[in-house]
Formats: sequence, C-alpha cells, structure tokens
Amino acid sequence: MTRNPYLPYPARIQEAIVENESRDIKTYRLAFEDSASAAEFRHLPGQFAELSLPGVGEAPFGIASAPTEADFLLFSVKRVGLFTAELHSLEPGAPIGVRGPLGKPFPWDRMAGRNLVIIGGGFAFTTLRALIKQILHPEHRAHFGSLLVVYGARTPGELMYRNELAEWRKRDDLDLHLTVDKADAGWNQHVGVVPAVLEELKPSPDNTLAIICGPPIMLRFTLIRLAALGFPDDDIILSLEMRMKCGIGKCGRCNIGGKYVCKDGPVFTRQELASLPAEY
Amino acid sequence: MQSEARPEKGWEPRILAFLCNWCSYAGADLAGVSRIQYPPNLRIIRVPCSGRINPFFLLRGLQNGADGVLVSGCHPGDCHYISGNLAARRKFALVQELLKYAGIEPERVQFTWVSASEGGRFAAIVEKVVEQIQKLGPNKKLVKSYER
Amino acid sequence: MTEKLISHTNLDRLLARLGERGRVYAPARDEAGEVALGEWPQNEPLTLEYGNFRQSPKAFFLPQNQTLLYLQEGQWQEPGLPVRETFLFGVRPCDARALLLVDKVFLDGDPNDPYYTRLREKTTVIGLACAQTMPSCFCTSVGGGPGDAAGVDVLAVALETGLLLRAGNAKGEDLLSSVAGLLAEATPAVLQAAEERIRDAEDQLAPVLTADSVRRLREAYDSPLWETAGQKCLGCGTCSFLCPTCYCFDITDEIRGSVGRRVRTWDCCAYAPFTLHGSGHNPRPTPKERWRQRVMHKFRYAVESFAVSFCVGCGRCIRNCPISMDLRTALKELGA
Amino acid sequence: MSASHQIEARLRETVEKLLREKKVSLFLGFEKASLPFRTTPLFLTKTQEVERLAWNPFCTANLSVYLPRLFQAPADARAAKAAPPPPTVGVALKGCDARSVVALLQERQLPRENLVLLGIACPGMVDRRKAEKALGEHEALGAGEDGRGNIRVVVDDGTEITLRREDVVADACLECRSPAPAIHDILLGTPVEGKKTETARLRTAEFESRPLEARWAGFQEVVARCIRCNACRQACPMCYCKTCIFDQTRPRWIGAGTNISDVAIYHLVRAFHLAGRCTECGACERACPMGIDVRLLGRKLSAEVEDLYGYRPGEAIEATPVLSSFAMDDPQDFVTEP
Repeated sequence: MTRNPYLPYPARIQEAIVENESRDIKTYRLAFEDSASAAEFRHLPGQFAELSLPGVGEAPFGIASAPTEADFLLFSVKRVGLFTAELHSLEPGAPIGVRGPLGKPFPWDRMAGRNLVIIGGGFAFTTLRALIKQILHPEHRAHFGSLLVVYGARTPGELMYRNELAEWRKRDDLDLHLTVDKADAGWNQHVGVVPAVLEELKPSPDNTLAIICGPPIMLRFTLIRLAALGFPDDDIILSLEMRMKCGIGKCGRCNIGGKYVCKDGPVFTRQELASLPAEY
Repeated sequence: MQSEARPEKGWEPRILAFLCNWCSYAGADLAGVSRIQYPPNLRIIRVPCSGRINPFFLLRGLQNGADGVLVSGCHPGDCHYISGNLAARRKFALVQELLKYAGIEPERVQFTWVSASEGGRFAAIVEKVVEQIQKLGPNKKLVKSYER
Repeated sequence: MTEKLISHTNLDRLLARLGERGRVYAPARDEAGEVALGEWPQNEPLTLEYGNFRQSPKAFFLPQNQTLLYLQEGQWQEPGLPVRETFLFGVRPCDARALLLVDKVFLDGDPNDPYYTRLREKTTVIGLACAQTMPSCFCTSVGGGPGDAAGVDVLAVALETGLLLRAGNAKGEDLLSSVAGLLAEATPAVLQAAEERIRDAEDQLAPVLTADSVRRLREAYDSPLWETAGQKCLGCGTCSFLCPTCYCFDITDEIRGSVGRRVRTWDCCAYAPFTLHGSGHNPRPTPKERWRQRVMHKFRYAVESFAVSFCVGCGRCIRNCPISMDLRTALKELGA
Repeated sequence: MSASHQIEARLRETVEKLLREKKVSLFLGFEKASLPFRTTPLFLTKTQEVERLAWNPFCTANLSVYLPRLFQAPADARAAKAAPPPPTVGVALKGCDARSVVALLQERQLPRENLVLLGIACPGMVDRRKAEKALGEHEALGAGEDGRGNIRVVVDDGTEITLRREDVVADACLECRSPAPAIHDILLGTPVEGKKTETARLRTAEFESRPLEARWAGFQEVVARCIRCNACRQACPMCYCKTCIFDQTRPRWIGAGTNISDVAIYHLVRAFHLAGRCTECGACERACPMGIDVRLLGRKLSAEVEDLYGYRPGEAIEATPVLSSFAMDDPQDFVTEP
C-alpha cells in the first residue's frame, strides 16, 4: 500500500533561528519523529513541503536545507498570514507535520558541467541556499563550472543565512555578490537592485544556466537583463510562488494554464513559462 | 418537544457571558467580593462595551458548545461610551426574534443591564438564566460535532 | 458486450437485488418536487422521465465535505472507514462521461487520490440514455451523446417493452451476469428501437462551436470579451458547484480542543480568495481573469494536459447561472 | 402592443440620448438571453448598440449589484491615484432595485452625482422556475408578453400556451409593497399598486404560527439543501463587503463546507447582516441553484424592524440606517430582569 499523500510525517521543531532584523523571518530546523519517516523523505534542492499545524492547516514552503546536510530539514518562514503567524509563535520542541517532498527540483542533471549564475532576492533565497549547499558539497563541486551568486535584500539586516554568506565569501570556488537597496554604515558591498548588479557583472551566457528566485518585480527586471546578456530562455530557470493547498496536483489552486505549479513546478524554465498565461 | 425534555443526567449548563468592562464586569466582580452566591455555570469574557458584541459571537458560542449565552452591559444612559449599549439594544432585540423564528429556544441568548454597584442583581440574573437554561436542556441544535 | 432486456416490472427486482449488496440510489421526486437521485427504496415511485438532476452525481465521488484526516491527541489519523458498495441508477451519459474526466486527475494522476479512488471503485454506475434533451444540452459537441456509454458500467435505454441494458465494461458484464435470471434476450427489434431512441435525442441537439478550441482560445487570451463577461459575472460558485467536472477543492482544519479533522471542501475559481496569496498578491484579481480561467481550464488547459476538454455539455451552468450567462455564447463569440 | 414593448421602445430612445449627449458613459440594462424566460445584464456604452436593450417580463436581475464595484477605488494608493475618474452610470431600476440603490446611497457606497437612475414601473417579473414548472412536460422555445400582461409561450410542439402573470411572477414580486421606483431621474411606465402589508407578510405569519420544533424543521429544510455556493451572497446588492466574514481566514469563523451547524449559522448570520438593510428584491432566492427559500429568515427580520422601529430600508436617502441609530426609548421588553 502506498502512503496516503495527505498524511504528514510527524516531526518536531529542534531550533528556531531569527534570520533578519525585522525578526519576521525565522529558520526552523525540523527533525522527524521516527527514523522510518526520515528514511522515506528524500528531497532534492528546489522541492518544497507542506508544513502542517493541527487546527491551523497546511502551507507550502521551499526546503532550505540540502539533502547532504544530514537528518534535519530547514525551512525559512516569513510571517505574513495565518499559518506563518502561528508557526512563529511555536517554541522548539513543538510538534509539526511535514508532507512531501513535493514538486520538481532544480534540474540537477542539466546543471552538470555548466557554469551557474544563481540569483536570489529577499526571502525567496531559501531553496537557493539548499542548491548552493548541495553544489558546494565536496563530492559535487567538481561537477560544475564557475558559480556566481547574486543575492539582494532591502537592507543588510534583511539578508538571511549570514553566517553561511560569510563562509561563502571566503571561498574561491564561489563568487558571491550581495546587494541591498539601502546600505547602512558598515556596508561595503553593492548598493542597488539585483538587475543593476547583473548589469555590472555581465555574466557570460556561454555554457551557463541562470537560476532565479525572487519577488515578482525582481523577476521581471532580472529576466529583461538576462535576455539582454544573451541568456536563451531555455537556460533560465525560475522557481514560482503560488497559492497551494494539496501540493499533489489535485485541488486546482496553483493551476496556471495546463500546469500545476505544485506538481509540474515550482521550478520551470523561462521557455516553459512563456507558453503559460502570466497568472502568477 | 425537545425544549421540555428532561435534562440529561449529570448535565450542567455551560453559559457563556459577555460582560462589559465598565459596568457588568465590575458588577460580577462585586458579587464575588461581596460573597454573594450564584451558580458556577458561567464562563465570562470581558468586552469593552456591549456595543462590541456582534450577534455572530453569540452564535459561535452556541456552535462551540455553550448551552446559553448572556450579554450584559451598562444600563441605558450609563454607557461609558455614551451610546454603545443603545446601539446594541437594537441588535439584541432582533437576535432573540430571529432565533425564535428559526426554531431555536430564544432563552438560549439573554441580554441584560447590570451596573458596577449591582452585585446582587448580577447574581439574581445569573440564577434566573441558569434555571431557564437548565429547563431547556443541552443545546443540541446549533452545536457542531467534532467527534469522529 | 452483453445486451439484455429487462421488463419494467423486473426493474424493481433488479434494484432490490442490488440493494442486498449495498446502497442503491435511483431517480425519484424529492421534497422540492425535483427528480433527484435518492436512496432507494423511497416513498416516491421510481421515475424514468426527467431531463437531468439538478446536481451532478459528483458528490458521490468527491463529497462536498470529505474528512481527509482525523486529529486525536496531537496525532493525525487516516479515516480508514469501510466504504459501502453503492449503485447509482439513472445517471445521464454526460454525467457519467464526466467521471472519466475527473478520473484523469484523481484516479490516474500521480499520486492517485485514495479517497476518490475508494469511492469510485465501490460505486457502480448504471446510466440511462436520454430520450429527450433540454435546450441547454450540448453533449454531442463535446464528444458525448445521449446514448454514450463511455463512463457507465451499464447503460440502460428505456423502451416501451422494458429497458435495454448494455454492459459498458467488465464491471457491467459482471453485474448483468449476476442478475441474469431477471433479464431476457435483446431481440433485434429491441436493439433497433434503442438505436432510434438515441438517434431521436441526438437529432434534437444543436451543435456548439468547440472544434480547435485550444488554438482559438490561445489566440483569444487577450480578447476584450473576457472583460465584457467579467463585468457581468457575479463571482458566485453556482456554475462550478453544479458542474460535473469541476473538482477544485479547499483543505481546512476544524478543531475544538484536541479533537479535530482536516476537511476537504469544494472550492471554485470564480471566488476571489481562491488564488489570493498570503502577501496580498492575487494573480487573478478580477472577475475577468477568473471567468477566463474557468473557460480556459475547460476548453484549453484540459485539452493541453489530457487531450480532451473538461466539459460534457450537461448545460447546468447555463440553466442555473443567476444572470443567465451562456457558455455556448461565450465560446461562439470567442471563436472557440 | 404589450406594455413592456412600449417601455422597451422608450427605454432605447432614452438611453440612446443619454449616451449620445454623454450624460452617461455606461448604461446598465438587460438584453435577451439564450434561453426563454430570461434576460442577461447588458453593459452598454455605444449608442449604435442600443437596440440590444430589452425590457420584458424576464428582467429579474437587480442591476444595482454592479454599482458598488464600478465605483470602488483601488486598494493600492498609487493605483488609486492613477485610476481614471469614476464613470457616470445610467441604470435601469425596478421598484425593488431602486430601493437597493437608496440603501446603498444611505450607506455611502455610491456617488449620487455619477448616477442617472432610470426607474421603470414594474408589474412583477417572471420567475423562470415557476414558468418552467407551469409548462409541465412542455419545453418552451420562446416567450413574451401579451396585451394583458400575461406570458405567451411557444412550446416544443409548436403550440402557444398562455400563463397568467400572477401565477408565474417571482415570490418577491407577490410580496412587493412598492413596485414604483422610490428614486429616479427618469421614470418609464405607469406604476402599479403595491401589495398590502398583510399580503406581503402571509408567508411569514404562516411560518411563525407553527410550533417551535416545526419552525426548526422548516429552517432545517433550508439548511439541508444548501450547498454553500455563495450565489445568494453574490447576487445581493447589499453584500458589498470587501472581505466577507465567511471568507475570512483569520479567524475562520465557520467551516467552509456543508456541516449542518455551519450552514445554519451561515443563514442566520447572513440574515442578520441584512437586517434593516434588505430591500426585499428577491435576488438571493432567484440566484439559488437549489431552489431554497433563502429569504425565510430575512422576511421575518424585515417585518420585525418595521414593527419595532417603523423603518423600511431603501425608502429615503437621508434616513440613518436603522441599526446605526437608536432611541432612548427603544423597546426593551426582551431584557432579562431578575
């Protein structure tokens, strides 16, 4: 008998880390309650899961941890609505359900042997963190060409994963560029929106895949910039946000054209998106 | 008829009470401080004013298992916000009529005025309400079942 | 393919025999005077004279409230309730065909939906061919027909001499052989009468423009006609709640204390909150986009995904729209 | 020539002039629908399309439901600034619809100066379900009005059947006390007399005379059939809230499905939200796909508001809505005393 796709795996919050100055983004480290669940839950960067709180409901979140990171899952959650407010009120030790992994991951096989430009904006950086961690794993890094990461936020205090960003900056196999809309006194990196940084860096489209997650407005202008740099639509990979319920292509909420974002995405190439109505 | 059915054994009515902060809550407090005995069936929610009460709250109470709901505010003319209780009075007059018309015992929702100095009146009203609802028996019409 | 005749008097016996195996639903007048599928036997006599039921039988497979999980003491539990064998008699071919379409999402999808699957497996559908159509019917324009046996286990055709019963699949064959004692041979005359019945009904139907709908709708995505229709659309859920192929749902938790459940309820793309993000962004912000979604989903996206349109031409949305919008008119105007 | 035909001709002339002289940029009227006994709303902007306008016994929709939408400013401040100026809108109104407009004006939902109200005297509109039922086995091919105001129907076998108007008009029309538009800039047709209060209240009185448990059973009939599709709410001109309490998720006030307790509360709360505001147009019950007596509770509340406070919604723009006002000596015999 296959597992009921609506049944969450029981898990528990191990740790909750405040990620930003506004204190409205927290990263939750979750551990499964039993080893069987942990063994069954096998994800790849780019996939998401439905987190489940009894009486509150479910909500989809990108998985921020890489599969190589051992037996826990990370989810970075911004407090915006009913579910996230409830989640933010929970302390370590609280039980939580995890349903997934869901959706299509970043195209791992297609990325092999290519240079990668990873572009993230604001709070949507979560699954990109998972991807970067996975790529940087000693067993994986050699399979890829150069790695350029551009990550933007409103202010320095709104950048997530600051410890890791600091580590990444030290590496010579990753070219990290951080940018903020509004700098503060200690800021010594880029100031300006993500597309402007791209304009400055001018990454070459040769043998390169661009992978983008960010708010709609950033996506719009970043795509224009990438096109100008000569990136073909098929080499631009995006991850969409959409209202979801079931996560398994039934409930119809995340339906865009003939696709279900939960099942056929959330990762799409720009070429795939071009054939869909712009209802996202 | 259900309304005349004998109350179930061991059953005690649960009554939800919305009391306004300025008069009725103080009145209930006074009843307590003065050690005036009244039935322990009340679950009190303090609200700023009886005018804050949306009839939806009363229905939600009944849906969630209250056998009766009592709303009490300042006497007309004494509202801390001048006229909150007067605006409320118009709504409340309709609530009972609506429930009655829909076939729900109107005594399940009751409205009254109790001032901060009327500890005795508060106790007497609670006694009366509890007695009436005891006679009606458990609320079965609007309560929502969550059981399997 | 087995074809048998059952006399009108034996029909009751057939239903009684099925009643020994499970629940039987058959058409009779309900308390509002409408013919509806009701649990048989009932006070009102069985009737074979009706256009179609007010509601499609989809609720038998996708109940309007489906408990997905129970919550007890912090643990989610599957309902795991045994489902009773159920027989639906008198389902119209359009509604039966709709089941085949919904199957594509809930039965054949990966993963399949265990709740739908269970109800579907335990339910036998005995269709009844239409003798008379309604002005809102257009099944033949969307691949069905008054005698279409595609979605039924057994198709019945009502005739003067009785009902012709035609097995539509293996489940239907089994059913017919299990009640063989009640059945007579279908003579060539009976078969011919049935053919004529169905052809008569087919002749009553006016064609609706649906050919090449994918291409035409793709080109019509930016048509001003969506705005025209969106202005009128009230955004109520009548069309999709009554539609036999509309399957979108919501999942909510209901809890009191430590006891609760996770429930699936019908939802509808005409509602503004349907696609509303937590951030306040709504990809389909006005009735225009929402109405377009409904039409596009049925006649373009479904075809792109499943090579078949998700409309069976039952006409419920046309008959019941509070402001009398007509899908057929919309398709015609859009050139679909 | 039937009365509605004459009105239709004058309606077209009037609207043509309004559009041509740019008195309105948009006119809300009716046009023929694809099935008999029906019309569908028409949003008319071009003078050359004025022939599409219809006036017949099937103009049931209450077009005022569209008005708040047309004047709603975008929520986003920047979008609001960039938005075009509000349109000038003409609208065809029956007596009940005009009451809705008055109620909406009372609640400050519409700018009066942007409206041209075209009142039409209404002799009662046909409820398509009643008409279809009256035909029995026959299927209507077309329908119209005869010289006496009755409904002439051509049916499937080619014959003509005449239905008496009073047998097939909507329930709300049978109870309509003010068929003459209370407010109008232009009036077409001669208003008929309204029904007497006692007549309008017959059904309420009958229901009220039943014992408590029988009333509960009657209410449960509504509850049991309701599929929570929201058609009643969406068709209602007074349900203009930006976020309906039933759509709120924080908190979620009642369950989304058809649990009988949730459905009962839905109907009780909806009735209450319309207490002292419902203009008794009957749009909700005509919209209901399940044929429920959606106005069961609302009728009672309207009568109660009138008896207690002498108030009828939609009569006067300057009147304060009844539940937004009060009097020191309002009746309070319902209050519990020790």
